[in-house]
Amino acid sequence: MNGIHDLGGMEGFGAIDVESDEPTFHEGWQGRAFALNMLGIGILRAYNADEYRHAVERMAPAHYLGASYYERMLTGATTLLVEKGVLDLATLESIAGATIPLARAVADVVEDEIVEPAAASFAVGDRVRVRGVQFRGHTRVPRYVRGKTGVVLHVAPAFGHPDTSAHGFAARSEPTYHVEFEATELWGEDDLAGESVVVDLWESYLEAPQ
Amino acid sequence: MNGIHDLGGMEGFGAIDVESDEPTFHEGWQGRAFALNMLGIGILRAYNADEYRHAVERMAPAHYLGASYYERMLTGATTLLVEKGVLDLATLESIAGATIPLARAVADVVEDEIVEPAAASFAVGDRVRVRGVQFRGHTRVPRYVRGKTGVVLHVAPAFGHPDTSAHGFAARSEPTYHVEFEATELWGEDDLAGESVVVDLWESYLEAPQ
Amino acid sequence: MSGGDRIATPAERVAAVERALTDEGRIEAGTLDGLAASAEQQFDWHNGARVVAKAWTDPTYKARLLADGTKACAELGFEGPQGEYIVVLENTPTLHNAVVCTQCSCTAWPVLGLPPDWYKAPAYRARLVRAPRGVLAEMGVELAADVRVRITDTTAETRFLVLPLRPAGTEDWSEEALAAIVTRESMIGVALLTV
Amino acid sequence: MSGGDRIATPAERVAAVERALTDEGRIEAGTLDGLAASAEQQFDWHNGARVVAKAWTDPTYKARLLADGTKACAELGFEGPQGEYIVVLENTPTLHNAVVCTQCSCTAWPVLGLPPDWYKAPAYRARLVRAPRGVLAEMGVELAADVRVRITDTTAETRFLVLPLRPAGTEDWSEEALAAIVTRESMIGVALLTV
Repeated sequence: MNGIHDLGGMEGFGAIDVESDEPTFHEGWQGRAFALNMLGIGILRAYNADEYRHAVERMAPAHYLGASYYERMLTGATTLLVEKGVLDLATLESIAGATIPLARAVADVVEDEIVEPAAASFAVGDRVRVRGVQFRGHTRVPRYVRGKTGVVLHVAPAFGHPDTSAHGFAARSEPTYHVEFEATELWGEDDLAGESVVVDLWESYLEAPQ
Repeated sequence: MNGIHDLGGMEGFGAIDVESDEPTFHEGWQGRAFALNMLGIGILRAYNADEYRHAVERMAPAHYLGASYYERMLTGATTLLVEKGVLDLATLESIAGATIPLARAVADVVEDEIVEPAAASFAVGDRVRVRGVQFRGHTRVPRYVRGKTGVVLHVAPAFGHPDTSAHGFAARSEPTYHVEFEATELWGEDDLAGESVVVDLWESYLEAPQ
Repeated sequence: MSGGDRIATPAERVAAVERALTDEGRIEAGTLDGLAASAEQQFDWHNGARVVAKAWTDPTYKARLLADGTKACAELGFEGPQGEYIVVLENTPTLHNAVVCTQCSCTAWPVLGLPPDWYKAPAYRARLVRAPRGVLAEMGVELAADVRVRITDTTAETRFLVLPLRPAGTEDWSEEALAAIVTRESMIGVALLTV
Repeated sequence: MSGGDRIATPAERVAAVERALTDEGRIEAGTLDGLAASAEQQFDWHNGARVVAKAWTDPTYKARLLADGTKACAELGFEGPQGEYIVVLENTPTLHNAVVCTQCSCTAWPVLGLPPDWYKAPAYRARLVRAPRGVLAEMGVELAADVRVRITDTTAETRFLVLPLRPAGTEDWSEEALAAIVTRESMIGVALLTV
C-alpha cells in the first residue's frame, strides 16, 4: 500500500533531533509495549512480523504521524490481538475506562493481486528495474524506487515474501537483492552526483530493464 | 516538495463521508478564516495564491493531517502574515493567551533549482512525459505522475508558473496541458483498464517521450 | 513562545488575528464577517445547476459552454475568483468524468460554490485517482463496465465543471424544474441523477 | 465503543492489555516487565562497539566480519532476533555508508541495540535518502566532495552495521580502549569518530 509509513523522500518533517546518551526506554510503558509485541509474535504466536508491520501501516495516517514508535508498536500489537480473537476490544476499553484506538481494517486484497514469483534471477553487477505494479496490501517496495533502475551489489539468502506472509497467502521465499540506485536516478537532480541509495528488494519486485 | 499535501494515490485514509446538504461554513470562525485569506491575497496583497498554497504545504505533516480545511487555510494565512511582517507572532499569542502553531519555514531553495522554461510546445494528441526532476520548493507536479507518459487532451492559456511565483523568483507564464494518463500506466494494475486520470501540467514540467 | 503550552483553538486564532489587524487599523470591525457573508452568497453551487439545466435545454448554449466554459458561465453572471478559466467536462453514455484536487482543494467557486468537506478531506483527495471506478462505485456511482472513467485532477489554474447526463424521463421538463434536480455532487461527478 | 470519548493514554492501553492477558491466564504478572528487562540487556549497542574494535585490531577477524557478518558477530556472542542476517558496510576514505529504515525502523538489535528515537522519527526516515550528503552534513558528518555517500535502506531481512573509519592517532590503542570511543551513531553512519 502507498501508506503513510512509506516516508522515504518526503519533505517537510523539519530537523533531526539526536538525543545524546538516549536510554532504551524513556518510560516504563514503552518497555512493556515492546515486550507485548515480542510476546504476540514469539510466544503467543498470534501473528507474524509481516502482519505486525502491516498493522502499523494501517493506522490512521494522522494517528501514525502523531504517535511515537512505541505507541505505533502498541497500536499494531493491540490491533492484531483483537483481530485474531486473543483479546476483546470492549473488555480492554472497559478496563481502561477510555477509547483504545486501533488500526484500520486490512484492505480486501486477494491472492491473485500478488505478483507471480519472479521468472528471473539476478547476480551481482546486474542492472535491474523495480517493477511498477503496486500492491494494495503489505509490500516492501518503497514508492521512491518504483520504476527506477539500479545495480545489484549483494545477493542475500531467500527470506519469506512479505506480501504473501502478511496476508496469510501461500508461503513462499525468494532471495533479496541489495540494489544500488544513483540519487540522480531517484530524484532527477544533477547535484546529487556521487550519492546513492541501496534498497533491499525481493526478487519478484524486480525485472530486467528493457 | 514531496509534501504531505501531495495525497494522490495514498492509501489508508478510510471511507469518504459525504454530508448531505452541507452548509458553506459549519462554524463562524471558518467563514472568518476564509475571509482572512481573501483579505491577505486580494486586499492587503501581502502574498499571492502560490505562496499561500506553499505555506499550507509547509505545515508540520501531523498538524496538516489533523487539521480541517479551514484550519489549514488559517494556518497558511497566519504564517504568511507573520513572515511578511504584517503581524507579529508574539502579539498574536499574547492576545490569544495560547500558542499559535504556524507552518515550517520555506526551504532554502535558489532560483537555479527551478527547471528552465520548456524548449518544446505540445499540441492536442501529442504524447508527453512528465520530467523526473523534483523541486524542493513549491511545485504542482503530483508525485504520482512523475516519469509517466500520457496524451494531451487540451491546451490551456498561459498562467503564472507556480514554482517561481511561490518563491518570488522572476515571473514567467507558460501554457498548461491537460494530460490524460491511463490508470494502468500510473498504478501498474491491469484491472484498471478503461480508467484514466487527467492532470493539468505547466509546459516546463513536460518533455517529449524518448 | 509567549503563549504558553496550550494550543489556541482555530476560533481563538482567527479572533487574535482579527483583533491585531483591527488594532493596527488594517481592517475595521466586521470586515471578515462581511467578506465571509458575500463569499457565501457569491459562490453558490446552485449557479452551476442553472448552467447545467440551460445546457440540457438549449443546444446552442451547450455548444458555447463546451467550447468556452468561462464565457458561457459569465453569460449567466457566474464569474470571479477561481472561475477565470472554466472547462466543462461532458458526461456521455460511454464516458464518465469526475473531478478532484489532490494537492489542495481547487474548485470552480462561481459555479460549484466553496467545496464541501468530503471534497477537501484526505480520503477523497488520496483515493479517487488510485481507483477511479472502485471509489465511484463506493460513492454510489455504478457504471457499466464499458463506460470509460476519467478523473480530472485540478492541479493548475483550469477549473472544471462536470455536465451530468440528463436523466431519462425529464424530456418535457422546464429549465427551472431541471435546475432543481441537479446536485452539487453530480457536477463534481460523484453522483448520477435520476428522477 | 464502550470507552467513551476520552482516548486512553499509551500507558493506560498497555496496562489494559496486560491486565486482560493476565485475567485470561495468558501471561503472569511481571511477564512484560521481565521481557522488557531482558531485551534491554540483550540488545546493547556496546556489543557493536566491541565488534568494531576487534575488526580494527584483528585483520583476520575483519576479513571474516566483512565476508559473513552474522557469523562473525555470533563469534562474540551477539546474535538473536533482528540479527539473523547481518551485513557489515565498511567505511573507507572514499566511501561513506549510513543506514536507515524508511518503512518502519528495522535495526540490527544484537549489535546496535533497540534503535534510538531520532532513527525512528519521520524526519530521519524521510530525509536521508532524499539528500544523503546534505542530511549527513546537517548531522555533523562533513565529507570531502570526492567521498561517495551510500545510504542503505533496511527494507528486507538483512540488517546492517557500519564499520566506521578508525580515527587517526589511535594506532597503538588497545581493543578495549578503542571499543570505548565507538559510538552508536558512528555504527549507523551519522557520526565520524575522532580522538
